[in-house]
Amino acid sequence: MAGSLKADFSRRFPGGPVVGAALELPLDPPRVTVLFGPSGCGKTTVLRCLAGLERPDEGEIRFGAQCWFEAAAGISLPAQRRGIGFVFQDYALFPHLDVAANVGFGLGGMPAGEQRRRVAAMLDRLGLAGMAARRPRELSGGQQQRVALARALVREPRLLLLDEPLSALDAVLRDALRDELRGLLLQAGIPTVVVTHDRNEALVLGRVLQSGPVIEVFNRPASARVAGIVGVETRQPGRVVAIHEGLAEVEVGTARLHAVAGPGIPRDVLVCLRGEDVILQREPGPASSVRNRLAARVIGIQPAVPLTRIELDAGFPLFAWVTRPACEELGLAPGEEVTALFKASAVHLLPHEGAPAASQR
Amino acid sequence: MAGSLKADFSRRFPGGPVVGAALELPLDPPRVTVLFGPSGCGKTTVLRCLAGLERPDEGEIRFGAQCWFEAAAGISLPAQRRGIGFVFQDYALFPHLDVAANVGFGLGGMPAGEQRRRVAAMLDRLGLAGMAARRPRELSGGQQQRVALARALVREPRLLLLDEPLSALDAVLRDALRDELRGLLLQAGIPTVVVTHDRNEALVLGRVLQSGPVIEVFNRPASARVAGIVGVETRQPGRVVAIHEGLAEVEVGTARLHAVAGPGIPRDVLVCLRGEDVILQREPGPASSVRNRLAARVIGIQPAVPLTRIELDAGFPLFAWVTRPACEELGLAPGEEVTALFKASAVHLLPHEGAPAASQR
Amino acid sequence: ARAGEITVAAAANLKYAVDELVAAFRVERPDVEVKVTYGASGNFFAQLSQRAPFDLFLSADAVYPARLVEAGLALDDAMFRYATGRLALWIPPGSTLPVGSLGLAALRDPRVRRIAIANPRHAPYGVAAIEALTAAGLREELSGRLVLGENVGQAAQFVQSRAADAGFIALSLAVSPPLAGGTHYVVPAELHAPLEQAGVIPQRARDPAAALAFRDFLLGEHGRAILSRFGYGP
Amino acid sequence: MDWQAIRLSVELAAATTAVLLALGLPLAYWLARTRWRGRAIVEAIVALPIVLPPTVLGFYVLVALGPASPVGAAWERLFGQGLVFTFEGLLIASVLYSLPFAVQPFAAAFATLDRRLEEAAWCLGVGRLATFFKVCLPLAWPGVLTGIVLSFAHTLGEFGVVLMIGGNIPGETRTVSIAIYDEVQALDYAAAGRTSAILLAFSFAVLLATYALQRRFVQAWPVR
Amino acid sequence: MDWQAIRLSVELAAATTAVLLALGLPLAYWLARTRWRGRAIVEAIVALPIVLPPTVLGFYVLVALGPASPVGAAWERLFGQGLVFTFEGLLIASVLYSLPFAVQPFAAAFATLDRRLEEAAWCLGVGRLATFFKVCLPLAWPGVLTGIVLSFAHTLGEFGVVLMIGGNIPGETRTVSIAIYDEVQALDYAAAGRTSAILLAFSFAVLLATYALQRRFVQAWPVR
Ligand SMILES: Nc1ncnc2c1ncn2[C@@H]1O[C@H](COP(=O)(O)OP(=O)(O)OP(=O)(O)O)[C@@H](O)[C@H]1O
Ligand SMILES: Nc1ncnc2c1ncn2[C@@H]1O[C@H](COP(=O)(O)OP(=O)(O)OP(=O)(O)O)[C@@H](O)[C@H]1O
Ligand SMILES: [Mg+2]
Ligand SMILES: [Mg+2]
Repeated sequence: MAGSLKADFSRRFPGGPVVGAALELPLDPPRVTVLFGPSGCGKTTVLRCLAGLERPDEGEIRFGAQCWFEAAAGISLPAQRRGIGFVFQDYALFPHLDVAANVGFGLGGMPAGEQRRRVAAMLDRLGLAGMAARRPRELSGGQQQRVALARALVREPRLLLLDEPLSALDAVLRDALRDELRGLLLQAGIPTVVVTHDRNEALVLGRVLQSGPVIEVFNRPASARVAGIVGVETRQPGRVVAIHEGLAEVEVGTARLHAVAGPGIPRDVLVCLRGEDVILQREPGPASSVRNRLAARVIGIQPAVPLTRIELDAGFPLFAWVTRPACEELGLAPGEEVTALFKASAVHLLPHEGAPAASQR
Repeated sequence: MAGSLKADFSRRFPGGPVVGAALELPLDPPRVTVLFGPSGCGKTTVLRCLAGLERPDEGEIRFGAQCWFEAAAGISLPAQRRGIGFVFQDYALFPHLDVAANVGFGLGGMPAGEQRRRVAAMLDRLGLAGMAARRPRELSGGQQQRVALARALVREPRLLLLDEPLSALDAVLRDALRDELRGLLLQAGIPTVVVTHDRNEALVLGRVLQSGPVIEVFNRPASARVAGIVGVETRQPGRVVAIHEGLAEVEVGTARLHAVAGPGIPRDVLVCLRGEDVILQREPGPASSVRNRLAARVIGIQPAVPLTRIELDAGFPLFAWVTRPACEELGLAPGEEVTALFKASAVHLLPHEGAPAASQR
Repeated sequence: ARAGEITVAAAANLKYAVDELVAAFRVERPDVEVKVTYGASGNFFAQLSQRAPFDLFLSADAVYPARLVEAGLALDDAMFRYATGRLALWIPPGSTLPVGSLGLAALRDPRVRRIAIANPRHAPYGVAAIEALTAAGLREELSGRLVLGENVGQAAQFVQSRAADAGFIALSLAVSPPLAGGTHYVVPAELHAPLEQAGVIPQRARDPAAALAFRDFLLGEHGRAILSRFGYGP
Repeated sequence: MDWQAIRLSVELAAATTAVLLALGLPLAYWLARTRWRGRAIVEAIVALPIVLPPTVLGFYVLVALGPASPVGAAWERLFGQGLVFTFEGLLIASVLYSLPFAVQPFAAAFATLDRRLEEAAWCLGVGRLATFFKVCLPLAWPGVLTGIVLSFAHTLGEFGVVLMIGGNIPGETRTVSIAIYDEVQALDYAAAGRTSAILLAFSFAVLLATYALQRRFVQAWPVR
Repeated sequence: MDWQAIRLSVELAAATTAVLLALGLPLAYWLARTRWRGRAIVEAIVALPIVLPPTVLGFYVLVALGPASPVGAAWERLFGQGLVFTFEGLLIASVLYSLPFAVQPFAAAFATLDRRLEEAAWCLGVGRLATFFKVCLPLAWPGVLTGIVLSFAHTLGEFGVVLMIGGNIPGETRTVSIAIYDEVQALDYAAAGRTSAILLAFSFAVLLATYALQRRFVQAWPVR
């Protein structure tokens, strides 16, 4: 399949927000694209518009050479003919059909034997063997979610839309299914758009919308908003005081940082830094390739899995993630003095538009 | 409130599994208890039995001095009179009522003004201000989940049952709400049982069922099953070859490990080790307090957030989580030789009952 | 094979008389099959106006047939009188109302709380009942006790079920087997206008010859004898 | 124009509908929720009254409620007045005859309710009765409205049972449907047409208002 | 015993129900789904037939379908036979009169369906018609069954309209309800009782079987 899925549309809810989307996803090779965004920002709405369940007020959607939607021309291909698979946020299983019939629902044209074979294989694959004869209401939440997934996958659609496909699953099963899902998608060669809140899911499954490969987005969020969403803990307004040789010197609170500066950096910036890029030491230690080396005081310690979150005062609020053994070895405790190290390349500068970034949500 | 919530019951589904529970939660001081378990193991069923929505076939439930359920005596206090708050896995909002009416639904006996004030305060607290007049179908999945939470919290119940209360929320909001929720629960002094798949949620919110404080469970899972659930990456069968001075020597694959040994350790054990307790170095380095020091070869590298997962061959499959900068500094790549360090106290030994632990789910 | 088959639309009060007429006719003309439909004359009129497939219409009065003739829906533009009905006051078995001795005046008895009549708005026997009560000087006094049936049959049912204590019905009904157990008083003919019953052969009759044959049998000696046995006057 | 008859009909229809709501809603809710195996028998019995022609049903009811019957006799002892040929008698007969038109749609609506919404209400400390009124009834509204409309409209038009039990007494038991019937029988088509037109116009106005207003409710339904 | 009449009634009830399903399901689905503001008008009109007394409605239908009417005349030209006083005429009148008993419960059932289940079917490539039959109809089943039962039972018992349009011609248009009516009118209560008992027993058996079988379906409902 050549070409790309191009969508550029907006949907107004009377008395509600306007949801807009502009995206272009190459179909060849098929990729998994991740839609990331805070609760209520319109992710489900975008999927529904792509599926043909919701009609945008403006814009167009094309899938390769085929026009799926064009507001100006009044074109809208019905959902049935878009050849998609959709996993709904709350599953939408058919309550009157058993699991096998739910999964086989979209295989109408196929010989019965082939149908049965495929359904059984898919149930097996998703750990649902033995539940073929149950009704949805006799399944747990996670089992229901897997049935919904099976129902969409078994048809081998030409575009897969997944709204939080793994949210109801426990960690182990989610890890297993995430890999399974990636395998299935790669194998079947199905371009996919996934809505997820789980950063690991986003990373394993595909690239984040509108911003290139996943790692890129996490490191270099395009806006303060995205920075917040992908979980960049430290977001502080700063002022660029000098730039030379591609390195900016930035004043943040009472501290000075070095950061790799892209072209056209304004004076007022938002300094973004991920907690796991910060290394803590007891002593300042010898000089090295690490550019930023700040004296800091431990303010708070919050144990979490797999890392402990350390809140620091380094002239500005700074967060670091450290492993538990490191935390113990360093004897970290509130009030202790440490040195925080991080590379200039780990600091990401965003234009700052006045509003404090922390309240951007 | 004195006493404890004591429950010991089982529920048989005709044609389905038997769900059993035996738990005792102290009510004073109020605690948050986390129910952890793989999809379909019966977490929702346990909550429903506690709520009085499902009738166990056997056993009893007592809340302090009050008997909620006793199979033998045919006693079952109706849900209305248990004074609980329940957040359903799929919200169960009233579709015909707006958000304010949904949240105020349980405040019947209260003067209208007081009711309004409480609802408004709760909506504000959960980031739902301005949506009071919307109907549930005009909300996103995450917004719906928060309304369900508000509806249960606003009544200040004497026991709160939460079925995956934050699963539909994005990372930032989840972090914020998790803290908010903990604050609310501590402040209101409401004993709570939470079902969650999110390990961080479990850690922040409370202690894991039946096993003492949270950290304890994560470090020292009581069974191979729990180990799998809480995400102990390395689980390998081993054989204890020697024990002295509380330290066991264990043969795993072709390697030998040291582990802190509790009393009554059998010969055949399951060796459990968390990835973030493993430190990687290029050179063996000087001797230190670290007991285990194994030569290993990098097999695979999977970037994730906030850590990168390293798969190693150390004579047995071993997993480690390292920060991205460390990964870069060490120049880790498949085939590279490294040294893996971990303390004897980080290795957890479980009795091994024959079946390979990895397939225990 | 039968020479003919006719469907007769007959007023409900004729039920027992016509059943016997048909049986007698069959002996005389075994080649003609006669089916009878009983019902409200008003309904038959409406249906005949829409060319219902009836071959003979025996109305409970003379008005409906006249209207059909007027509308040009009757064969030969002719209607025929076949009987004169008699009004009877009927009380159920076990009732001790002295209708035999007091006649209509027995209705003054306070035990008579409900008197059933056919609806005078459209049923000829209802009109006659009102006329009789008026003539007897009882109308003012008794009008509050009247209940109206759709026809005399329903008036009889009211009494039979004891919901009403007495009822004005057709004499033909009062002497019919189901009601024979009760007591009846034949209202003197002078107290009401004659209850002329007439019929027509609809213009669209499918078998006018057979219909004419049945009409002639009805109007003939044998027919009149049967009718008079069921309480119809000439 | 027989305004009395029209008023009586509307009163009878309203009273019948009210009684059917009071009796039918609990019965329907029970039918929809019970797991008792004999449920189908009750459901079948509820539907039976409409299988008989109304006049015939009316006749049997007449016999059953008449002064000779135990019920009628007891009533007369209690209230000093018979049951038949009174408004109360009409009401009983109408309720009996319209029962299926109310109970069946009610029960169908309750059967498709999402039980978890009820459970959610219980967990909020709201009693079963209050839950019924605040959750079940609004959610089953389209079906409940159907039952109300069918009962009300059908009672307006009902004629056979009402004639039999009521005795067509002007101002007491002559409903508008009997009045129209009488006019048609008397070949007074003009009067019948006028009365019918008024009845139809009135009914249309009531129905239209009902359906237009219920749109507000209905919008709540399709749980997105 | 008038077996002919019983057979005719069952045939008429079955045919009426079939026609009402064919007409009523699409109409009801449209009513439940449309956002057109005039919808309430259509809903009100659908309910109107039952407001009139059956005999009177029958009278108007008789005039409307009679040989003098355009419909009746056209039918006669086409089929060489009038419409009134035939089975076809009866069927048309029955359908008209029972329309609300079918359409209203159908529409109420469709109105409470979760639209997202339909959407899920569409996304699986299943066309609108197939989705209707495989998703909407089974999920709306309690309401649809209510409509079927009410139409069927009501047509069995219907009497006024059928009498007027059919003319009570033995073997052709005399239904069992008219037969019972005639027997009662003839004060032949024994015969009326026998025929009623048979009609009731038959109906009860059919209804019981229907409700007992539908339990299987109903179990699918309450979406846990
Ligand atoms: N029918 C509607 N009327 C008005 N507003 C609506 C309607 N449907 C959705 N919205 C609003 O549109 C926004 C986008 O909703 P959407 O369901 O697409 O969010 P989402 O990104 O999927 O959120 P979540 O992660 O919480 O599921 C939300 O703020 C929601 O409140
Ligand atoms: N009505 C029922 N009939 C038969 N089996 C049932 C029924 N309800 C639940 N089950 C089964 O009981 C088990 C426990 O279900 P439950 O919903 O309690 O799981 P859970 O722990 O909440 O899972 P999840 O995390 O996926 O929501 C599941 O395997 C489910 O399939
Ligand atoms: Mg969403
Ligand atoms: Mg669950």
